[in-house]
Amino acid sequence: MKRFRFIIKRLLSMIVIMFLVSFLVFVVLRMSDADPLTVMIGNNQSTPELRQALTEKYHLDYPVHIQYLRWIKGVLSGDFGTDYVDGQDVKGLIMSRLPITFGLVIMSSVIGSVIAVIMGVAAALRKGRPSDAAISGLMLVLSGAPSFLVSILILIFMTKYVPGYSFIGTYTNFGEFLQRITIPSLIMALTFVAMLGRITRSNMINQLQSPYIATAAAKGLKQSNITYKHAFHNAVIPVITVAGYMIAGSIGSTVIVEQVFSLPGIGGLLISAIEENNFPIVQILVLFMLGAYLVMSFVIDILYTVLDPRVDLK
Amino acid sequence: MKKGNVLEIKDLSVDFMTVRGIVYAVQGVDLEVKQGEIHGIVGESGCGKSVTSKSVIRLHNEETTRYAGDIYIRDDSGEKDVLAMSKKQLRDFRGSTAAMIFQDPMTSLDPIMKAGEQIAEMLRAKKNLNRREAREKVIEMFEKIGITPAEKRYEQYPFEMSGGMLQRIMIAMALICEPKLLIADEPTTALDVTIQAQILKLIKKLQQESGTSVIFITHNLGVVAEICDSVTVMYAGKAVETASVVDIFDHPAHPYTKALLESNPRESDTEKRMKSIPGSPPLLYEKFKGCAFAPRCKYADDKCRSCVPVTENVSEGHSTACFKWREVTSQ
Amino acid sequence: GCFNNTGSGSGSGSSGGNSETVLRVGYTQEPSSFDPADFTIVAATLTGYDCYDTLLNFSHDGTTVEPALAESWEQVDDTTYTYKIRQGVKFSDGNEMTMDDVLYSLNRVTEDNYYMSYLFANVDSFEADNDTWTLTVHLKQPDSSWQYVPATSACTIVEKSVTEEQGDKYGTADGKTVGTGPYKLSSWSSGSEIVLEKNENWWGDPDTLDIDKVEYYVIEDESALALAAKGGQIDFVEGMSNSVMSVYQSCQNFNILSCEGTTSNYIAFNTASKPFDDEWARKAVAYCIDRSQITTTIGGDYAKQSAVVPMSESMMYMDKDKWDSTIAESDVYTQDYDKVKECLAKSKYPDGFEFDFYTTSQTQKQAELLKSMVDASGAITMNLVEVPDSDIFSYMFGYKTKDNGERYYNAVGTYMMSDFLDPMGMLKTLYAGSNACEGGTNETLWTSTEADGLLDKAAQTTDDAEKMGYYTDAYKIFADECPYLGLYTSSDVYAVSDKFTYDPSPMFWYNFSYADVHVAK
Amino acid sequence: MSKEKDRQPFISVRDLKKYFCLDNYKLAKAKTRYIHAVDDVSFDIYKGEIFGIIGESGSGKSTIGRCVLKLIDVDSGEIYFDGKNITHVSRKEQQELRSRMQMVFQNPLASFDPKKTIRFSLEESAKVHKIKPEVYKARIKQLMEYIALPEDLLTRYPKDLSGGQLQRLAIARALMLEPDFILADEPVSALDVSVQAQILNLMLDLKEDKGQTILFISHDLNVVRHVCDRIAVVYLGAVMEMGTVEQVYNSVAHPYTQALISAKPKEHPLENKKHILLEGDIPNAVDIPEGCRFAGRCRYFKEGLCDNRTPKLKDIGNGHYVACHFPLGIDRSKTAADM
Amino acid sequence: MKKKNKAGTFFTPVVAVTGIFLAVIVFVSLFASVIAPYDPLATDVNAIYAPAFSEGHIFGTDGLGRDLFSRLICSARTSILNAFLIVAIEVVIGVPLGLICGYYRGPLDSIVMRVWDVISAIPPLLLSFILIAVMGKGMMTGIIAIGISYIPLTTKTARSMIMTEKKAVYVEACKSMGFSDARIIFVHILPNIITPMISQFTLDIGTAITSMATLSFLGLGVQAPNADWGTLLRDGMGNLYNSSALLFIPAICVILVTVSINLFSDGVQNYLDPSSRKLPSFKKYEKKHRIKKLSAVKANGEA
Ligand SMILES: Nc1ncnc2c1ncn2[C@@H]1O[C@H](COP(=O)(O)OP(=O)(O)OP(=O)(O)O)[C@@H](O)[C@H]1O
Ligand SMILES: Nc1ncnc2c1ncn2[C@@H]1O[C@H](COP(=O)(O)OP(=O)(O)OP(=O)(O)O)[C@@H](O)[C@H]1O
Ligand SMILES: [Mg+2]
Ligand SMILES: [Mg+2]
Repeated sequence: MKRFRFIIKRLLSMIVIMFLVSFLVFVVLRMSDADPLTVMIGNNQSTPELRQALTEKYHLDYPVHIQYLRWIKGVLSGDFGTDYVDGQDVKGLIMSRLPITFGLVIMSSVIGSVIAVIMGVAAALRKGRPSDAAISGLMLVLSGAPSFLVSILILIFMTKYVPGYSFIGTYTNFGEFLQRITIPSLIMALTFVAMLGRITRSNMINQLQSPYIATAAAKGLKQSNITYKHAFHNAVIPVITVAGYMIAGSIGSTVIVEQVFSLPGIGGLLISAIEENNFPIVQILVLFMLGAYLVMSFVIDILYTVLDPRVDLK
Repeated sequence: MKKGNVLEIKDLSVDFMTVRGIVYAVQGVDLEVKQGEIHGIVGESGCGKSVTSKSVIRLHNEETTRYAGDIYIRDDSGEKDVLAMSKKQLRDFRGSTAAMIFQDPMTSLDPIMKAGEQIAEMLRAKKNLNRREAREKVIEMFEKIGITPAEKRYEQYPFEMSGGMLQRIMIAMALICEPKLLIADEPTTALDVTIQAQILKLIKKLQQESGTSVIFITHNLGVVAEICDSVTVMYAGKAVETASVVDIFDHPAHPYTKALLESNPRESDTEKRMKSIPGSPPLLYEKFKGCAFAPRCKYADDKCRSCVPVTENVSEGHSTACFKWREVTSQ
Repeated sequence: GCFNNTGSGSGSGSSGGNSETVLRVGYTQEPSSFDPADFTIVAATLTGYDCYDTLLNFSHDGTTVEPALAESWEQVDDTTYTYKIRQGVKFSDGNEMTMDDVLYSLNRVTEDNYYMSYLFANVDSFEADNDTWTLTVHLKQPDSSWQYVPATSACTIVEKSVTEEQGDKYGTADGKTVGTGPYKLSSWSSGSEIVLEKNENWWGDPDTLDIDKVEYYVIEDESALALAAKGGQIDFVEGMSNSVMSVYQSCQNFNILSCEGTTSNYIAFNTASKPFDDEWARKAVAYCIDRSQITTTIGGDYAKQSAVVPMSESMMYMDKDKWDSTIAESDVYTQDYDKVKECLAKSKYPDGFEFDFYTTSQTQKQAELLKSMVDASGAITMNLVEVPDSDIFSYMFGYKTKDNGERYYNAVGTYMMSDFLDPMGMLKTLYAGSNACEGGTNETLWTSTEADGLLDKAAQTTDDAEKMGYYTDAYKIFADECPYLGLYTSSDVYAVSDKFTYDPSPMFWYNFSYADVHVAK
Repeated sequence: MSKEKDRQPFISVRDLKKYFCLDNYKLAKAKTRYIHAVDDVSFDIYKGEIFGIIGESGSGKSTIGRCVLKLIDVDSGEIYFDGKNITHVSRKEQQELRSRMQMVFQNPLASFDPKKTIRFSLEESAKVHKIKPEVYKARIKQLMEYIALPEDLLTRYPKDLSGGQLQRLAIARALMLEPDFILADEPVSALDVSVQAQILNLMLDLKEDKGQTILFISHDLNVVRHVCDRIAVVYLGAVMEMGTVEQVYNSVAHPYTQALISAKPKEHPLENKKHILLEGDIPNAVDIPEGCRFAGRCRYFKEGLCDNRTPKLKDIGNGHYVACHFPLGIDRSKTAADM
Repeated sequence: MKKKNKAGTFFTPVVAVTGIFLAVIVFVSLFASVIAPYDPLATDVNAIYAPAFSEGHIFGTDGLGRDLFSRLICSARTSILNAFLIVAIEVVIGVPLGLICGYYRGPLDSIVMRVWDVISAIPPLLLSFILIAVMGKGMMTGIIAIGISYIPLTTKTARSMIMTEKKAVYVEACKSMGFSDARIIFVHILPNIITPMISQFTLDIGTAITSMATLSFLGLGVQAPNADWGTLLRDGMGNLYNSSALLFIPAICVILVTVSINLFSDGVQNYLDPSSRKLPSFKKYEKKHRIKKLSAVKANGEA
């Protein structure tokens, strides 16, 4: 019952935030000096009739809040509208690009988190030894290397030394899909390894130094038991939070690998939409990414209550 | 090892490597604990009580700790040298031969594991019980030491319980495998007097029932008087005096013991102003040339400041490390 | 390794047996739609073009027109042309093409203000005779360049029923595309891949088509595209920029083909506002610039220095000698900082001035080089303003202006291709006063009644020599007033895998077809 | 002992209430839960005396002290300081009060800013209260002599000093502004016995030499007995018993005080002491039981009365107050009927 | 207390090497205009794509004949300055805001935190994009956008730290002595919580360099003819095949600098937090400090 109330409350606040932010973004975009009409007319000849027609079609003569309401109503009923530049169906555009982005996010976060946690724990257990220095050093170096550079360097390397490596075109089956996203996912995973690995390590070290670990040792438990059942369990809770937020945030950072590896995902779509002032796409993608983030943080909160009995559901 | 002794510590030194240098936390301590007695260790904060007691189960981080001396412990299968144990032996020995209770029960329990399960877990590892058997045994133990309602308490997490209750859980945990030696490191310091009285009574009762030997660490002389049979007084990493509890109170032979007793406010004191020991205890970054207490001691002379006093017998079962013990006792 | 044999496009062109021949084309852009009304970018030419036919086709050298959907044509008088439409042509969906479709397609361009509609500016009306399958075009005034228009994409024929039914969706990735061309759209994965297949309903001779399937890959980054080509995943690339040229040149299995097209790169000065309303200011800048350096540094191996009037040599086919002499006498702008001083002295800005030069990321390097040349004069300062590729036209065509109606840019660096090889294609587009308006292609806003008159006269003559006279006269005015400063003309370049051959045409823009790509023997 | 009655109280607290809200910022205010940290507490402190408050952890001792010092706002009740109602004072008056009331904390190390030298910490309050440099410099000299510490300690950082030294410096800091009143919140609990005595002696000196008024909070019965003149025993935020040290210790009236005193460990191993063990823990301060708050753990609990009616704090003679339906040492049947 | 035997120092080899390297970089970028052998914008058509280590051009030249070395150190100035600006925005806005929110809590805190929640809900890169979409691309927009995206975390860190620190006894002592809130927050609490944050700020300088370079690389940050490392990388990427040095040298430079910053700030962190320092073995320590060996070591039974 308590949990149910908590869920309802969280969902409500999520919805409120979504509305607020989407409204803000909607208004802010319209405050920029890009005029939707010129965007839509693009290279076509601009005539008063055309302007009139477009204004009517996109309801640009309505006040902003009405425009917003129309738009959000459409979004809620599954109609994302048409974009300004090519007049394409935004929904279709996004849907066709979602698999790649989701694939990247899921694959990179799974691989990245697992490796990060393994490396972090391994380093923590060997604290102060050369192997810890090596692992922590590696994580530091990774967190320093800009991911777009890493992507480019790896791409150059792959095409030069792995003859059959193909990074172009679309995919027709799941195997090809995996193949397209594997390397980019690994590159994205590096960020996870760098960030999460360090957090895992320091959390794990903190936990290993806490009094209850001494108690567990005094009980005569096996070291592995102490490490994994007690220290790890405690250490992993905050790691999960960070991981969750990183996963949600990585939807935005797919941009870079998508760009470099010519992957048809929503990151690239977003960049070009921003460059072209293609507001309908920007709006919906911001909403989408925000939604993903909020859902993720919601999931984390729920997970927290499961993992950590101390969390009080308020 | 002498007969009737459960624990013998001989010339134990414990050094820690720290960022500020080596800490010589314990510098040649001798300690004997007899079968079935409660042996108190008192002394000021930082004098090495906890370090000594943790050494008994070798709980310090092996990488930054160096032990010297011997720790022998006797259980059903005979004498054992703790410092020579392998990891596996150590693991079997911890909890079943010697168990430990810590000062702050709140942080000493895994915050996200049910209290009961933390004990059951130990049973399952040590006694190869299955989940249900372990649970039954834990609940039985809970009932015995007044953790009621036992079934409910088993399911509770540490944060849902009060300090007194948690300390009981700790005690249950320590005693569940019926150890030969129980080390209680200031188990009541964090508790209120009323709860302290409950816990002391409980420990005493359990000790009498099971015949377990107890090392009881405290800095409260009242608690010593209340529950200990014999006492070791520590100062700056050394054991300065060992005696039965009555001897300590009635015939202190070391100036430090004496001063400690005098500075303790007592009901019977009519004088409002109390005696205090001037100065403060030394840091342990080096070994001392002379007696560590010499700078604060009113009996001290040049010899005290330059030579390390050896332990001398004052009477049967009463020994002290002081050149001036005769002077002290004669006053 | 684990990446052997990948992707759907790995079947190579020359693999024997009865497997189909696949041509893998790489390009940095994706067309926005296959609707001929949207064929504004090269990407569309490389994909959508072969799905359609136009009334006529340009000849391979681009100077004349040939029958296509119109079997024959006739100029009835100065302002009337008739076209005999081919019968029995089928759309790729199997429906037969009717005169209705033809009329619909043409009217669609005029009525709906499409990009190409300026080509129909002179059209009075179209008339279709369903029985005789003739199309009659009535012009408002005599126009010698009309003869080429039916070969441009403005006269692409679409199927009326489908187009009307699809509306805005027509030609998009999730809409239908139907045409009469040799190929048809098979699949389109937005953002990455477009596949064309042979159109079995094509009216032409299917045996002339070597390529069974075209796979078009979108690789936004040019270097990545080069990497893919180098890795053997691409067979055909068009329009590589100078910076990646060396990759293709170094590839053993690629041939670089080039053909002088109509692309001219130039600077356009905004003559409607300060400082370039002053012709001496324009000339001062012109004297700062070393065009040969720009040609070699930016244009590279496949560029030629341009005359001051941006027009490629391929458009000077009529009387090459006369052109040469005209250029020689009128083009005086070579880098000379003393001259800059002189011009400034004559101008309203004897102490120099600053101006905003608009550029896109594509031409940024050129802009930087220009800036270093201009700034070296010590008196004139050039400020670079980079705008998105997608925005540059809204500035250039005047859709985006300051509140007082003035345009933002003082000068802009860009390029233009001609719709046909006749000089009119460039001269009128760039210099005509009628184009100096919002939406017009004269981004300098420069007008001269004298020059307009000359161009009008040229349009109404059919005699080549007389035409040349008007052209060269106008040319002299253009060169002297210097609203545009031509930099270099660049050839159309192609990197083609040695498994295929291709013979490029100067009218790439309208003449490109995969029907002309053949499997190498 | 009528003398007591004639004296004017220096500080008096009347019906002090302080509840802490458990759930912050709740949308629905309906079921907000409160910690009843202090519930209807009244007492007087006379000039020049050490008044002790004793009680178990969480009983609200510190909260009372903090309310008196106006460090936290009270929910209801009144506080008089030197005859003036200071319950609700302006910021300016509050600032002035600050210089007249000072505080000494339990953990001396923590009560000094670790990043500042001792001298900085000592001088700062003088500076803030606009005392002239020559005045406070001289005062520091005096105080260092008074607490018997060498002046060169002043340049050190807190972490370089021992607990005993720091606590003496903390007292010196409190004396910098020459306050009329000092709140000492468990000033010796964190110290070792050997140093404890130094601090307690210093407290006694303050009272005797300077006539300082001190509110001394502690949970150590022996310490309180040693230094205080009068004490109040609090339980769950309410005063159970109040009187002079002799009254409370020698003629215990409240069962809780009795239990508290008897829970105190023996002073000598051979002492024969019977502890009255209290059952269970202190109930939490959120759900205060009906009636007497001690009823649940009381040996003399009487159903129907103790769990129904809250006993009032009342004088049982000579300024000895107790809040019990059946005070010890008084005829039981009678007192119950009185009420 | 006579002798302070320190087992760890600030200048570990890693800190020393990275510190010196960073100092050199900062020095070089500060005096870029003096050190640079060429004007970074001066084109020279006679030396196009000069290879690295060729005469006169140690790192070679780009497609316009501009000297890469000069461009590299001049863009270092832009990149580093930008990074400092970004961190300055973060510190100047984030820290005080966090301190005030954490100290007073209440409605202001709730509002600020909600707003920051929402802002940090948008991934930093995306946030930059949105701001760029609104304010137009350019260096200042980039700096502001990245700066803003860093603020929420700083605010939250400062806030959570002050919320812990606020409970410290010395804060209560300050209150009891009648100090003003401003004094308590900025004179007492700030110095105590800023130390752990400093290593975060040094780290942020590294990420700021990368973030800005990413924006410039995507063409949204620093605009031509000005250049930062991102612009150079973008150029280098475009010219990969004409002269790979144009990509690799700036790439190595960026990676070296950011990695150095990370290693350095890690060193700072270790220094500030002694518990994470590596300890020498007893033997080594005693040898170094000439401490006589005590009795034989007896532990670790299996050894
Ligand atoms: N793991 C350790 N590393 C370094 N030094 C330590 C370690 N454990 C204890 N010490 C030091 O050893 C000395 C003795 O500490 P110990 O904990 O035994 O004191 P104690 O007598 O238990 O004091 P308290 O009454 O405060 O618990 C102290 O100076 C302490 O700082
Ligand atoms: N700021 C606060 N917010 C919420 N609850 C508080 C606050 N301060 C005190 N409390 C609660 O009020 C009750 C009384 O606390 P107080 O600190 O006054 O007890 P105390 O008698 O001083 O205890 P101790 O001996 O542990 O110092 C406790 O339950 C405590 O948790
Ligand atoms: Mg201890
Ligand atoms: Mg308190």
